[in-house]
Amino acid sequence: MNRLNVELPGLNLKNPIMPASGCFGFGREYSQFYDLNELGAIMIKATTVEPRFGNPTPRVAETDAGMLNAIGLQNPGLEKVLSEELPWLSQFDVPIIANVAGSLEEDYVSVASEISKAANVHALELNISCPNVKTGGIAFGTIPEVAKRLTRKVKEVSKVPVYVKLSPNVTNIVEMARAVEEGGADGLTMINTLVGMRLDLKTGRPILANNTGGLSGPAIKPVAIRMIYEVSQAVSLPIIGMGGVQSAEDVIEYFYAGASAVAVGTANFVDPFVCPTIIEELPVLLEKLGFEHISECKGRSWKKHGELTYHRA
Amino acid sequence: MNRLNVELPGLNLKNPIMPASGCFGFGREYSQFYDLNELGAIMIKATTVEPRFGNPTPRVAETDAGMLNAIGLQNPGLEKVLSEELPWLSQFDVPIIANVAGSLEEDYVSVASEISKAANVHALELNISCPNVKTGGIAFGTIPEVAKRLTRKVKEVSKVPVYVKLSPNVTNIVEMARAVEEGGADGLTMINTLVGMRLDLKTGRPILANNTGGLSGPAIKPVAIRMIYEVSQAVSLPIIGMGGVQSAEDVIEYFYAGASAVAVGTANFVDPFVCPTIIEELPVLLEKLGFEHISECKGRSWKKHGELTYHRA
Amino acid sequence: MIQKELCQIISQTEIADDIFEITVKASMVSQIKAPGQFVHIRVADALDPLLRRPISISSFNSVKGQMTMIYRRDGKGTTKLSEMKPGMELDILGPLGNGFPVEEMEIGETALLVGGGIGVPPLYELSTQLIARGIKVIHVLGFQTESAVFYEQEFLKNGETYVATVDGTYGTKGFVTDVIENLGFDAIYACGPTPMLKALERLYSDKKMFLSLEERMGCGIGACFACVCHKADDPTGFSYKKVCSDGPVFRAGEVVI
Amino acid sequence: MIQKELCQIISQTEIADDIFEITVKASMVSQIKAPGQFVHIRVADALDPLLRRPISISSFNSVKGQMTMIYRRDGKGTTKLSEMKPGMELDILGPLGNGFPVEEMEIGETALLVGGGIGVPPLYELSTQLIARGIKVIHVLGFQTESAVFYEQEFLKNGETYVATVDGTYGTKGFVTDVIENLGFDAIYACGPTPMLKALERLYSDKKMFLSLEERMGCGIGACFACVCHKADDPTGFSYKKVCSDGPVFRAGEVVI
Ligand SMILES: Cc1cc2nc3c(=O)[nH]c(=O)nc-3n(C[C@H](O)[C@H](O)[C@H](O)COP(=O)(O)OP(=O)(O)OC[C@H]3O[C@@H](n4cnc5c(N)ncnc54)[C@H](O)[C@@H]3O)c2cc1C
Ligand SMILES: Cc1cc2nc3c(=O)[nH]c(=O)nc-3n(C[C@H](O)[C@H](O)[C@H](O)COP(=O)(O)OP(=O)(O)OC[C@H]3O[C@@H](n4cnc5c(N)ncnc54)[C@H](O)[C@@H]3O)c2cc1C
Ligand SMILES: Cc1cc2nc3c(=O)[nH]c(=O)nc-3n(C[C@H](O)[C@H](O)[C@H](O)COP(=O)(O)O)c2cc1C
Ligand SMILES: Cc1cc2nc3c(=O)[nH]c(=O)nc-3n(C[C@H](O)[C@H](O)[C@H](O)COP(=O)(O)O)c2cc1C
Ligand code: FES
Ligand code: FES
Repeated sequence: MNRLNVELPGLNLKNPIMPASGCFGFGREYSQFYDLNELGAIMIKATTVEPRFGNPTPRVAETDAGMLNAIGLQNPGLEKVLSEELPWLSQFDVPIIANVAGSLEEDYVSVASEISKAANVHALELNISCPNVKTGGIAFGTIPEVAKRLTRKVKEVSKVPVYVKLSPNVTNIVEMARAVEEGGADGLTMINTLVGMRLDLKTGRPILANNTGGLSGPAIKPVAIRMIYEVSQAVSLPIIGMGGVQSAEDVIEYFYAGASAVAVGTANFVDPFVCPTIIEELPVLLEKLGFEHISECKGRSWKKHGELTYHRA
Repeated sequence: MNRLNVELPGLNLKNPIMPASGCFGFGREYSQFYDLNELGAIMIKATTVEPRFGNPTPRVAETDAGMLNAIGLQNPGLEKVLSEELPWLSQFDVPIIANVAGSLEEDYVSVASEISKAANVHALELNISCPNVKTGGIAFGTIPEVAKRLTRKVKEVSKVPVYVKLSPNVTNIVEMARAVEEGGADGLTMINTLVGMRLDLKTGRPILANNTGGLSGPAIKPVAIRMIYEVSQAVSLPIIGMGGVQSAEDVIEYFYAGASAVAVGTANFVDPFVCPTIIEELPVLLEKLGFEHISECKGRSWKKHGELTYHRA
Repeated sequence: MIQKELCQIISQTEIADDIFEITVKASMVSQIKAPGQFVHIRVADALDPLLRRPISISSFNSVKGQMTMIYRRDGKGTTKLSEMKPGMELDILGPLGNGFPVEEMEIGETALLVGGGIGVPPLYELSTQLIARGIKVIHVLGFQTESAVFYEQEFLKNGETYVATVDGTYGTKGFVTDVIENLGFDAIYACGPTPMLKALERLYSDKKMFLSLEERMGCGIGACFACVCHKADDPTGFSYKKVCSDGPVFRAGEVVI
Repeated sequence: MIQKELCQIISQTEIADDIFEITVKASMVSQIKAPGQFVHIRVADALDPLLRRPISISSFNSVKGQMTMIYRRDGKGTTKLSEMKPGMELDILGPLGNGFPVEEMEIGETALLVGGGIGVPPLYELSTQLIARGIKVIHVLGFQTESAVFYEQEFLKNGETYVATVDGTYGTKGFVTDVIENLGFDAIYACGPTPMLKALERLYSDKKMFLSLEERMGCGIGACFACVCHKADDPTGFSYKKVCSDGPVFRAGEVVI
């Protein structure tokens, strides 16, 4: 019995576990450790029209139960992703979610229209929330109207469902979610990183060359859970949740909050086998908790008892 | 030689270390462990016009490198604070910073005008950022105009300098800081807690009876450092920084970011002696880093080298 | 006086499934006032986990300066604690709170000690002190299942002891309340899950009764207002009691449980 | 092939002030391709600290299946690491990256090995492999001060060894570059602080040279783009090399340091 398969717009997943964008490159490195076919899906590194080198180094810094990164969307550019990375990934029977980034509306639109044609790209993840790019970027992720407009533009050209990745650095996350829903988004992914900073004790200066960076890891999980809890009750879009996921227990907590699938980022750096390990442990944990299928966990934190699917325990 | 004394509006502090509001009650409990005279100041628990019981329990939950709380501003009310708590605290030669809270503008105004008359209250901390009170509360901390207006109203009645406590749950912290500066604030305290949530693995329900709570502890330090870094460059108000401070090193990092004093909250629960320990360790660390006085650390993260006071190391 | 002390672990043993008995050397033992007081344990000299864990003192020896705690390995903290070995040091804050009043009973009277699961441990020291004062004790201990039962022999040494298991794998099948019906006693001392305490309060409102409450804690010393409960005479008002510093033991009817 | 392995600690000793030598049993030793490769160590089976720490392999023994790392106790992670005892297990990811090419030299030629501080360790295995191939080695090791000096004797066994300390408390006063001036050699292999590597590249652009770079890392295997550097032939462009997977050793002039 498969307790883990889930259906999302454009995504027919054998399990709801996928590496988060930017924490798995384009899969090559982790394919040394295990068969990528084990994954539910793969969210590839952000792709922009032109190749990007990104920010100067240092680009990462450790924090308590988290890390800061300011990679700056380094990527080989649309052309190379289409000609090299995606074809390489096509050897695996795993749906790819392409993370689309840019500084201008046109950038997003051109990347989206092209990359969504690739056979193994089953969905797009609109990255309107990267905290590490100076130009424009921020507005897309913090002003509802701008986000809505961008979503609509991208929807017009995309051949596959569009998930919008929300930034947690906003006063009202529900407002942002509603806006992109109105913009025609097929789903949401949340959360991206919180903007944070660390200073060097000896020099007094920021550790990151970019000064600020995006905070990820277990430290942000309570914020992500809260936001998914709020958003999942306010909009009808499926949510791929992320933020500090390290274990099967974390995955269940995300489902309880209202997520329909879960992405794992930073934890890949701590344990390259974290995704397959979680996929292996989930059925055991579900059994222990008394669930037939992981979908039964969805939204338990807020559903009235009546709405809950039968629970053995 | 005193390396730690600092001067802030209304506050002449022997050292810049003080327990954060709500993490130290009104001092009685911690006075069992050490002489409160060792502290630079004390930020007492939020005071409201009427006594408040606060939220139902459970009110706290642990998270990775942090904790969630949803106390709900429980306090004995203005009258009792004036008649019992402040008089008790007056046995110590320590300036008190009174944390003022409420649901309506009038509430803040009445508490501020009364409590600022107390002899040992040297400053007010306007709590416009408590995430755990349903009514009104939120708006004060997230809408610049509302915050500015409240600040002005309180300034009109307060006999002592007013520090406004900023919420990190906003899109643009600088905008909030500027607003309260225009409102006449004498200083800022930041940050209050991030809104977060934890779910119970067994029940699927929120652990906190209030569902969501305020995230504090080391997990939020990078966010606090970043916000203080941004705000200290944008406004000319002194900042009392807080968020995950556990050690003398953390205190220095806050000064580097732009803080003029530092408050310690959650760490008091982990180690009741944390404040005196930090106060004891600071001079040693300053010596090691080559600073004559802690004030030399202030703003090093962003000051041009020319602006930096002489640094031996 | 409350102390924060690095206590050396003397011994640690798993006495039942996931139930551990840990004994430490601690000068704070001299400060213990009554059975039912607890300590707040920091299990890691790091951030994971961050907060202390409240655990009752199940017995102590003033001469040796040692105290024993019995806990269930459950989540992160108690799991880490269970991995610690004799000789290691443990950061303990205590003794905390107010325990069970043993002086409330007269010589010759009978005390009924009711414990549920991890509520059983503090009753052991209580039982020992009561019999030392010439009070007769009857113990009723409730557990989930046979493998979770512990300390039956120890309690038997002190007096009549009845065990109930929810699944009936050992002793009487059912809850402690099912056993109590047929017993005679003058006062009740209880510690265990809230439903159990509620049931006792409802069924034996006529009896003198002392209940030990459980609540999630922050500071453990009365400063953070995490663990408050309403006073029974003002169930919806502002007046309150703190489980950590006013409790954890309250006279039945004093607070809303 | 890169392995993630729980390696048993065989020994750990402080060989100089805050400098520790740790030896572990690891089957991944069979995968080591060249001196200068590194491992990524998880020092806590908990969240504190969260990330792995990159440490060079300073020597290894394929027969015994053991490898040795030498590190400086600095921050959170290395401090925790230094507290670990023989017998304990360490979560190690490795071997990682590309090391120093020993085959680039002919028998009879002289290799100058230049190390600065914690850049010295990987040179030891390199030195051993070079002399095994009949190549003459000269070592120039730079340290802050006398108490930080380590492995001088070990290097002496392999060949001429010069030590420089910044404060002059031991060996030549000054930097490694001050010592090198007077030496004759055919190629340079260096590992140490960036300023040192830059100086060498500037001063000996005519010589064959291999430099081991340091950069803050996330994944350590090439997936996160944390550790990139520009290629020298395209200093402001998009092309790049990853220190963790393309390096840490690069031919001088290959990347911008
Ligand atoms: C006054 C008092 C006395 C106690 N005495 C004992 C005892 O003698 N033996 C024993 O096994 N247990 C006792 N408990 C319960 C014990 O504190 C919890 O089982 C323990 O804190 C769980 O920690 P964990 O790391 O296993 O779980 P985690 O899930 O990691 O705990 C997460 C957080 O929730 C808190 N928490 C979780 N469960 C409880 C609970 N039931 N009560 C209070 N806080 C909780 C933890 O303290 C921690 O802050 C007592 C509780 C209180 C309040
Ligand atoms: C390829 C490579 C090989 C190395 N080999 C050695 C060696 O053989 N011996 C040795 O003593 N050191 C070596 N280092 C440096 C070593 O990785 C750091 O000293 C160590 O990570 C510091 O960790 P910490 O816990 O002491 O400091 P913390 O301040 O707690 O570290 C915080 C974060 O910053 C990173 N960091 C801090 N300093 C450095 C640094 N200098 N380089 C890279 N990351 C850093 C840590 O990895 C961690 O992610 C090497 C670094 C690299 C990149
Ligand atoms: C090194 C690094 C690079 C990242 N790059 C991207 C990216 O290119 N696009 C994106 O949408 N998110 C990116 N993220 C954010 C993650 O996808 C994820 O949303 C976030 O890290 C929270 O998940 P985690 O706590 O499991 O890491 C990156 C995160 C890290 C740590
Ligand atoms: C249990 C608890 C109660 C708090 N109560 C208050 C309060 O009454 N008023 C207030 O302004 N902040 C309150 N705070 C927020 C703290 O003052 C502080 O801003 C925050 O916890 C971050 O600091 P820390 O990480 O050191 O705890 C409370 C925090 C905690 C953990
Ligand atoms: S736990 Fe802090 S008041 Fe009781
Ligand atoms: S550390 Fe991740 S790419 Fe090098």
